[in-house]
Amino acid sequence: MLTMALSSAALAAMPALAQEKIARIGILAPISGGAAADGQDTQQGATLAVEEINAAGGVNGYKLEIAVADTRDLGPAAVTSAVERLLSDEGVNMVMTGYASASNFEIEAMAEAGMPYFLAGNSAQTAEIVAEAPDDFPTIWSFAPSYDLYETGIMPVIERWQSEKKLTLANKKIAFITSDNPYSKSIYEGMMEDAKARGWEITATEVVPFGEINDWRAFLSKTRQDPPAVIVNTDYLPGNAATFTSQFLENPTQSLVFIQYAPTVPEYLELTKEKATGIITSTMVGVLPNERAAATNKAYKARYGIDASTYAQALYEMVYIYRDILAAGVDPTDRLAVAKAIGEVKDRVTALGIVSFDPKTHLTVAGDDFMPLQIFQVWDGKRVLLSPARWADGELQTAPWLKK
Amino acid sequence: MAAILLDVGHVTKRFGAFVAVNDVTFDVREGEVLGIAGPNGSGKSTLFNILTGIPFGRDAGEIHFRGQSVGRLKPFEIARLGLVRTFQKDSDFKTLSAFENVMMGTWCCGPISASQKRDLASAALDKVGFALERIHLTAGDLSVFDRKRLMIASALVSSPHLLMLDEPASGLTKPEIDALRDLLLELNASGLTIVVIEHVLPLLMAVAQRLIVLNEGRILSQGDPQAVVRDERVISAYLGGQASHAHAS
Amino acid sequence: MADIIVSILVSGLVLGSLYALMASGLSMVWTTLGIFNFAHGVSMTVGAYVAYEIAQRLGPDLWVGYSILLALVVMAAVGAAFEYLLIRPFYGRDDMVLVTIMTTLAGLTFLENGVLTIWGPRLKQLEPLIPGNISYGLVNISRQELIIVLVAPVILLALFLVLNHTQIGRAIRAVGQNQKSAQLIGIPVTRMFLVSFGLAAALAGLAGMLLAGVRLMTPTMGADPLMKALIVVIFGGLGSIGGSIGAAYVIGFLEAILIFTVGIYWTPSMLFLLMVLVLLFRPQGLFGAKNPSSL
Amino acid sequence: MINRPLAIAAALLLLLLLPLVLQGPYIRHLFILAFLFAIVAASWDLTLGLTGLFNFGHIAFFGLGVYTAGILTTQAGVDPWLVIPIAGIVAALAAFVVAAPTLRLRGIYVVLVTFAFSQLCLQVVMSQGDLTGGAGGIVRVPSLRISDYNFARDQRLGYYYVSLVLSLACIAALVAIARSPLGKTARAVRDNPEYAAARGIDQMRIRLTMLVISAIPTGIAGALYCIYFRVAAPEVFSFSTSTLILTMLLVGGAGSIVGPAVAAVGIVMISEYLEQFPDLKATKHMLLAVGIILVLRFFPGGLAQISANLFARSAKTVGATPERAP
Repeated sequence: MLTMALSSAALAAMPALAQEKIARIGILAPISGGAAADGQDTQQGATLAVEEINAAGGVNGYKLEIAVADTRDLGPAAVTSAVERLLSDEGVNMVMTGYASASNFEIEAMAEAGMPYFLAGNSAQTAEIVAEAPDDFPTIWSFAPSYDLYETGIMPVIERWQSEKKLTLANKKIAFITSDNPYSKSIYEGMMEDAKARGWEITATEVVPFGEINDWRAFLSKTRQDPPAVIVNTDYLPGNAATFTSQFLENPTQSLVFIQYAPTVPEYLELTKEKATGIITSTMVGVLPNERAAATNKAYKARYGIDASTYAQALYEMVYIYRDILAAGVDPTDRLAVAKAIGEVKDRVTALGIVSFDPKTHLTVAGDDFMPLQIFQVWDGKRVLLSPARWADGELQTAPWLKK
Repeated sequence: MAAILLDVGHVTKRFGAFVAVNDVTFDVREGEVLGIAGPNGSGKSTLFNILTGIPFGRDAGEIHFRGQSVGRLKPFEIARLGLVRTFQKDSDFKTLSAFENVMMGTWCCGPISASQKRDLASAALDKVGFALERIHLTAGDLSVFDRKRLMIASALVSSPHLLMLDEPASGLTKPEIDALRDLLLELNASGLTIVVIEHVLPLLMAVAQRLIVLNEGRILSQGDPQAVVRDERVISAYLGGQASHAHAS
Repeated sequence: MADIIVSILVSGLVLGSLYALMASGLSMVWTTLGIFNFAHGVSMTVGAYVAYEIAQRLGPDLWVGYSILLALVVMAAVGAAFEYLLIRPFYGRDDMVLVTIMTTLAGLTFLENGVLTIWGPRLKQLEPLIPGNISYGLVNISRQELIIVLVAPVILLALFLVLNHTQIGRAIRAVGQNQKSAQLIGIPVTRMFLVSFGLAAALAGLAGMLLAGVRLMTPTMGADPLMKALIVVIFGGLGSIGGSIGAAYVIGFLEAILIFTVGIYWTPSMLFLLMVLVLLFRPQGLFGAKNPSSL
Repeated sequence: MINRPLAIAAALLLLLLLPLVLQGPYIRHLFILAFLFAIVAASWDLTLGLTGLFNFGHIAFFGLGVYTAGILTTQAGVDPWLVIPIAGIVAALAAFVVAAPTLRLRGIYVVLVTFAFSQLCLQVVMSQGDLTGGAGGIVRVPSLRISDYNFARDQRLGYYYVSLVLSLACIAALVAIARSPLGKTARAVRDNPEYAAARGIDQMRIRLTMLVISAIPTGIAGALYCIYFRVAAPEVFSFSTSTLILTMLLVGGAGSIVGPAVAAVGIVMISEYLEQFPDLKATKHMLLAVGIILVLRFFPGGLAQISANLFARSAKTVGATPERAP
């Protein structure tokens, strides 16, 4: 058995056929296990880009190739094994992922191996590892921007709608619920802080465990005791968001409903159909309604039969960034040069925003002219971008359950 | 008359509505061999079980061993007092070697050294006539008789005050039963008090000085073995029931 | 306040009905075979996906009619095959309890990944049998959930009648009480194992189909209900099907009450803690007869 | 005929030289993982296989070791070398606590209580986010160092030897315990609990002792796991981790201690081998499940039985056939 594993590892590491130069991209993704849907998007997004690039004749004499490593349940053993597998593959000189683990702990192994690592996972976790000594992590770059804007960017927009008379709120009360994971919880805490500072009264708060939640009714009943003008749910799982939506609609209060991130996922729209009309959501790693995103989505849908999710679009963009680096003449085996070139990407328009990197944190820069905080409203099974104005493709409308 | 070793007073055991042992009173005197007979389901094994607490205790009644009440003790504590029993079935630790099986008896010996334990085990194996060349074989691979001898040997290791044997002859051949009889007589002659439950009446008649016959959970008759077997009630209970099966193997 | 009490009652009833469907099968397998089936939760998953597949092929309109029956038949076959392949070869072995824990775990892995392979990782949903909500006074409930609340007792009553008043039901119970005697009086014991596994899988499958109309389907959707069924079966007493059904409703209401009082966050911990306490002080369960350590 | 001590010596020598022959961190990493799981599987076997205690919460001791190491090194600045033994002690204490309610129960009830205990540990870890990092876990756990030598930067050579030595030591200790009078008594309790009680054996005490002993190496393995991966993540408590280790245990042969340890190496390698075929996706887990069932079906005693047959074939043929009663 051992010899089998060894020999096939050796096979995988064998240099590609001589007549054609290959630049292999390692993809970390949960192909099996509970997060397999994201893993599928990650893999397919990258595959689509690679196929397109190769069909166009490759780049600078190289054909691109993908080596996928399954991070399974996202546990340390599975992730590290997947990382080591890619690192042991001599043809792989670039690794990309949507996310490979809940904590992004694999960044350290990548940095130690000097492997260019391009990830779109939770940027707060990435910053926690990288920001203290960014020079120790020259090869690590995050496609996701800092999430700080989530905490301070949403309440002002709601207040602006109110002052612009696009929205009438019965009171200045707000209720918050989150699930217990670092991403959701920091948004929950930050937004709550911001709301308090702006003079909002918080009527109900709850933290639910991270994972599948089938019953939101307890929290919803609590909100009904003193109906707030805004209900915020920062849990990000699409399935939970769909349940939340339908249970809210069983007996809706006169409240604007905000659900973090999940409604931007195509599946949410598919599952809730017209039911979700009126729901507000936000993301900073989301697909903009720009031409680039539309073109990618069209190609993706033709290839895979489903809409391209954020991770699919993100990986597609990452591969194209890599292509352009090789096109500029950088040797793919010169890992430091490749990594340096990623960090030097500036004002690049992508489906998710305009990409430039912050050398202090190795995250993409956040802001209306960079990676924007996108605020959407769901309408008739589609997302309508309301903010930032630069990209907006619609106006806020009054949700069906709200009295005009 | 010899001192009373085990004093059993009015013990009762119920399983739901069924009374397995019903108000049984008897005693065991130092140095004797007491036989307990009775048809299947008469409560013999249940009586053993409640005396030793394995796997369950009595519902009512008093049990005193060497003057001490054992009713509240745990099974292993009763064993450590010197009231040691064997079982009719499952008579081995099947993955341990023969020698290791016997070594398990040393838990009743109190704090003694490992070498003393091994000496006691060897002596016990010798006493029951277990062939030396087989002591490293796994118990599960041994013959029925060998396993029975191991169980007796493991009981003898700690020099118990009372040895209670639950149908030691079941599953044995005629010559093996004879060997068993000789062993029991020998043990008794060296001063060991024995209570033996048995179907095989000839064996009981050969070794027991007193006999108790149980039927439907009650003592039907007790006393001198010859007198007991001539008791009308015993004959009808046995002949009506199991006499023909008395020699099962 | 009144609306909260009504909400608790409604959610307790819905949860209790689902748990009862799950736990009765788990308990029946435990009673007849003496094994704990860790793959019981995944039967629910498979049931939901099989129904989904049938609805996809035959169209959702047929769904109410024979599609459910067809899915139930498929599930019964899956359950029987499971018993035949993963349990039967190990019957009578000394370490059977241990080995069947492993084989049912392996079965769980196999089926869960099978579902993932066949139907993919994406969330899915069955069309509800009847869409929409019902509001009556303070009661707000989706029609699908109302169906669950109404159907579960009917199914469980049918199970009760089958177990008590049909020959095959009596045979199953006889096997559960005493295998040797059952064998002696001519009951085909191994066939009863097959039947009881098939029946249990069909019950779990039904729970899955009903649930998939209100919640979303994922290949791991059975994991949480398995845990709940485990708690229920312990509360009710292993080996008591009636006890399990009673306990299912008790746990359903308890969970609903806990969610409203201590919150969702601590509810699972409290339920597990409660389970440990029940095991300590009443290992035979709340409704079970006093017969612990049957192993 | 194969000479057993010679075979063991050869295997050990091979393990010592292996990382020098096979360069690169990948294969070393696989062995490190295998060694760590070998400790957990072998020590779990001490209770589940050898003592017959249906302990299904063993993974909790492992997880506690992981989190003890994660919390102490990152929040209290304890040296990573030091947390390895501390984690063993913490796990042993946890075993003592869980034993109290467990040992009065039998059979499937023990399964349920111990399983509930491991679920409870997971809930606690998830809910105490300030201490444990909740769902995200604890990152930036410091790696082992000897003065200036950093184990994180040596292509995993140092960790290979640390985990090899630790696992050999733990397994040797476990084997010694299994062969000691205590281990034999534990087997006696498993084989025939009523008979054991009738010979004055206090089963509760034996089971308690074995449970506590088995937790120590498990906690140690957990700590090293955390320090090696430099993360404490809640997945260690998961059902799939339990299933994986249980597979090693049963495929290796319950009660044989060494069998599960060897199976750990084999299963890590097989499942990694299947990763070479990315197109298998989830079906690789299905293949493994089928493999497990086939092993259980046709080799009830697992690897230990196969190897026993191999080593003992000559001895058996000599004629040690036991006498049977006529």
